[in-house]
Amino acid sequence: MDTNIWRPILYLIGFMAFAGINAAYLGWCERKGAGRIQRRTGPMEVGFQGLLQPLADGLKLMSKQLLVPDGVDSILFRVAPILAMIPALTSMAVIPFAGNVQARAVELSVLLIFALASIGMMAVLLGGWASGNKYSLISAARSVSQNLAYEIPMLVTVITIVMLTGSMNLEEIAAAQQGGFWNWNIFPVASHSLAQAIIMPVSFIIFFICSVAETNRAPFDMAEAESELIAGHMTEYGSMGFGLFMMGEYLNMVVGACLITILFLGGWDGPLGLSGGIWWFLVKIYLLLFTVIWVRWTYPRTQIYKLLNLSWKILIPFSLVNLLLTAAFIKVF
Amino acid sequence: MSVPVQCRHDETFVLNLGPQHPATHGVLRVKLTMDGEYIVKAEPVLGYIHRMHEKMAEDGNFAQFMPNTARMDYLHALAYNHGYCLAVERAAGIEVPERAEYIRVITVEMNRLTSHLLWWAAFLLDLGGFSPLLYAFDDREQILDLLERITGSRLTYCYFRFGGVYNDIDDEFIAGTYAFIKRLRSRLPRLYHDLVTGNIILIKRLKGIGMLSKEQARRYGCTGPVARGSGINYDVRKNEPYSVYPEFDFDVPVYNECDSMARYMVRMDEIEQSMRIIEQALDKLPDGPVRAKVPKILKPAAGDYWASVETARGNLGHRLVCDGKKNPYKLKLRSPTFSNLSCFGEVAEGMLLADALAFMGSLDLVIPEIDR
Amino acid sequence: MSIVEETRRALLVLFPELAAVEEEARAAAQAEAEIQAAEEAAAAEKDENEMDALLAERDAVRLDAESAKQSVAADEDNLEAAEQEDPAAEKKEKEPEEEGPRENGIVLTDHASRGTDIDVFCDPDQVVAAAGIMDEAGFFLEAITGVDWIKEDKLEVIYDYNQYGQEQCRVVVRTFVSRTEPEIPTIMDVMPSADWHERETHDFYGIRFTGHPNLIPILLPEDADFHPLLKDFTP
Amino acid sequence: MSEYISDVIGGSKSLLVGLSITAREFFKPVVTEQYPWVVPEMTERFRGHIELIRDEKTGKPKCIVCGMCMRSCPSGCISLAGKKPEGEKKKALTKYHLDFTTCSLCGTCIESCNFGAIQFSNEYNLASTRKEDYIFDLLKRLEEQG
Repeated sequence: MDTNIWRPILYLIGFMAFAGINAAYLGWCERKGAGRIQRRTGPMEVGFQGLLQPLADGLKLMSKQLLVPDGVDSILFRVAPILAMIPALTSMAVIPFAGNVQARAVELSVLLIFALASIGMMAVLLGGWASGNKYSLISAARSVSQNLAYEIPMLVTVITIVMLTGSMNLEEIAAAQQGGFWNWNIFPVASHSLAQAIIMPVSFIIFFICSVAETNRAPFDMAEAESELIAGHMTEYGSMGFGLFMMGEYLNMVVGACLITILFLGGWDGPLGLSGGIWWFLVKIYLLLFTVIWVRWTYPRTQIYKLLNLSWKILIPFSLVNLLLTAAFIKVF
Repeated sequence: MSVPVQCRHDETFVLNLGPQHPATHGVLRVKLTMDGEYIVKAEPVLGYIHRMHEKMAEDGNFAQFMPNTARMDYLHALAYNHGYCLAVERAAGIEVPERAEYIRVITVEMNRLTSHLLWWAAFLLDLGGFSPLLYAFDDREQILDLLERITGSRLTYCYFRFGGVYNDIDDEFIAGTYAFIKRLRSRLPRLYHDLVTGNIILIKRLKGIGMLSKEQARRYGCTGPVARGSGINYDVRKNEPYSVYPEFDFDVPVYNECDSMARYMVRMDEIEQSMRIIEQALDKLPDGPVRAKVPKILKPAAGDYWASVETARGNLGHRLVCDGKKNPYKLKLRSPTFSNLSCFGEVAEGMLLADALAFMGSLDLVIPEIDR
Repeated sequence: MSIVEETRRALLVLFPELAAVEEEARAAAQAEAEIQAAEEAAAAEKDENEMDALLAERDAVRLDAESAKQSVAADEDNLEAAEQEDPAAEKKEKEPEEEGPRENGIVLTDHASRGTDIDVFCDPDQVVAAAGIMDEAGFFLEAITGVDWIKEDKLEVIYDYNQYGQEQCRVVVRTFVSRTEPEIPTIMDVMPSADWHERETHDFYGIRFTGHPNLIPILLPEDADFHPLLKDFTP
Repeated sequence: MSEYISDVIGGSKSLLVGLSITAREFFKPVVTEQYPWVVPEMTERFRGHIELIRDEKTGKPKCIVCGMCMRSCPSGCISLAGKKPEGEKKKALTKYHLDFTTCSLCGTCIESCNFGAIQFSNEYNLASTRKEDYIFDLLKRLEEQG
């Protein structure tokens, strides 16, 4: 791996472009998908099937005045939306999209992503606190307790993966899963044992739920909760402040999906032993994203204490049991 | 979940929920004193769309108040039509032809269906579920199309007249109604019960939340599904039969759990009972005139009269005081949600904000009806 | 005993004179019934001597009944009140009289034509006691409202009670307060639901419910100092 | 403990059932109409604003300017005037204005008319940002339809 400085910078520019387009068209997909689930058409007027709608929305957001209301902490208020974007964008840098397609190879990339994800939570906290709005304040408090509760099962699950592959490097984790879905960590019947293959789907589900909760998506969108807290931490934001929060949210979703793909779904590996490549990676992450959207438009929202109960009473015990069993299986087989 | 509220007075803050808030379905404001996310004190503030309908009633003659009735509870407008007609008919001693009574029952029950469907949709929206809204609206739209066919309007009906209804129903309406009931029956188990009622998230959010005991319900004068969810078997259609309701075989769903889930289940069961009533009424529909001969200007004898009907939200009473002139001397509207909401302050104390909003949704508030 | 009758009996506590009259009337009726029984017993007995004795006894009982009746008649006020009650009820059923000042009392009304079953008219300071009786009997408060009788220069306050039982019984408690100084005690301590209803009535008619802790406008704007349902209100 | 396990298993099942239902709905055809492109047809009894009816024989409005509709209207939104032309017995309508901003479409005016001179129109496509646009000159409307 060369240490050329230009490589990460060019990648970063690519990620930024990707972030904008991704947020715009994932938003479009979400609206269309929600429309189809609800037996309506979704956006139709701007362009064919409303394809230009995201562009129109983006232009609208950019052309609006950046309003900083009276009584807000003006520095933190401006910092928060940026803070929502930066960690997500930075974590993209260590994600291996394919064999050698990675901005910067980092040995402890799994740890780095989790560290950055915790900063992402600060955006909601600061945005909520700085807004000086009581709903935003409640939202900030909620998001902290939620993130705290869900990082534990997530990390415990990651430890099982690390135990299986013996590495904290995302590229190595993905590389260890090459050669058909029977090698993937979600169902590692070939690379590990059948016993392991039975408990890993549970780990996958736990990790999936946690990543939905970490990215503040319905049914765990406690911080946003528009029917209770109006829009939570985003209540006072308009124009690109709101736009950055939204882009950050979608980018966080993408990072979450990338992580799941690498940790559980074999990264860029083709299923059934087909030759791998970046396209498989993209197919996998977008399938995961569609699932997240599908989940959002199916369930009602949970309630903050039920959400914490789910984490502390169900996800953490299950993930701990998984961890112990994995350790035992590694020792035995 | 009940966590005892213990806080210092200076640690609470006041949160104004509304008048513009997505969960208050209109312009209700609730002044909440909060300790973190727990509610220490809740105080509904009403009157943001108060229109003084009672004064308007005194101004015009009896018939001229008719369009106003539909504009209070816009979700169950025909029941308000019906209640006012009953009060005036009782005062003036007007007999209503049987066919008209049947048509009234059919349309009122269809309107009740729309009201419950919309409540269901909006309630799920309060809880953050979006898709059910559109499914319920799909069904509701079918009823509105049918009602538009005979009444000419879709929301604020002015269809009933003293001594009958504005015009007769036709065969296409009858066939359409049968078809609609068949359709709703086939959709209810899947799209309503499997998707929502059985959902673990919904159950966890509603079970044991918003406990309104039987005694509390009585002391606050709750009626309708709110009372029936607290184990009170009270339905004006059964307890104080009016129109041709005694001729139909239907049950009054009563749940004893006293929580939001019970109120939810009462309304879901009522949808089925309303469909039963409509079917029976269509089967038995007699021939004959739909309107009695009534003088254009009514002058009921002096005295005061009360008439109650069961709307989708409970017991709606009209107290009509006449002095022998052509306009009501006084018309008191007893709106069910006004009483139902009055328990909110007591019940919401110590609740979480999100639970309080779920409880508020389960009360099925229609603000114009509260404010009148 | 039907619920209407039960409630009527319970409400009689409000009107001790009426209750006394009724009690005595009932005693008289009972005495009459005793005579009847005695007569029948006499008819059964064929023995003449016994018959004579019985006749004497019957006379004695009759005398007793007579004296009971006389005691009723002696209480002039009571008698008047008793007479007032019955004709009022009849009048009410046949042709609704012009609403106006009425005597305190309880009237049974026809549900089919009126929508109510029991009509109670009492003094303003009795409404709390009435509410207590209704609360004990398991009634709930349907509404509180006023009527402005501007010609009589009076405000009527109407309390509607209803209950959840299968048998219908709607009770109206009404009273008059003066138009210039409208004051009436609150029934909020007995019926918490009265809170909002009383505030609403205060909004519309300006009736002050003394003892109400929070008598601020509920439907009208916070700073409203007018009472729109008064007949002489002009916006 | 058994409750805990049944919660986890039953709960997961209910969530899967929910997903399967929305997935099935996803592939069903849409039920909405694209409004301005697909125009709904109003039913016969649809209550649009009122309109005057032409007398087929004379070609003039049936209205005889009795003013019953004006008096019966709860919100006083009808104003009309008429005068007797030279050499005719009946009054002729010269002005018939409907203030649609206050009209509640109750139908009282139509019922009060003893001559069947007004009816509900099928007009539903009414949108404007100006109040004056809702004061309809029904007489002019009748002539334009002519």
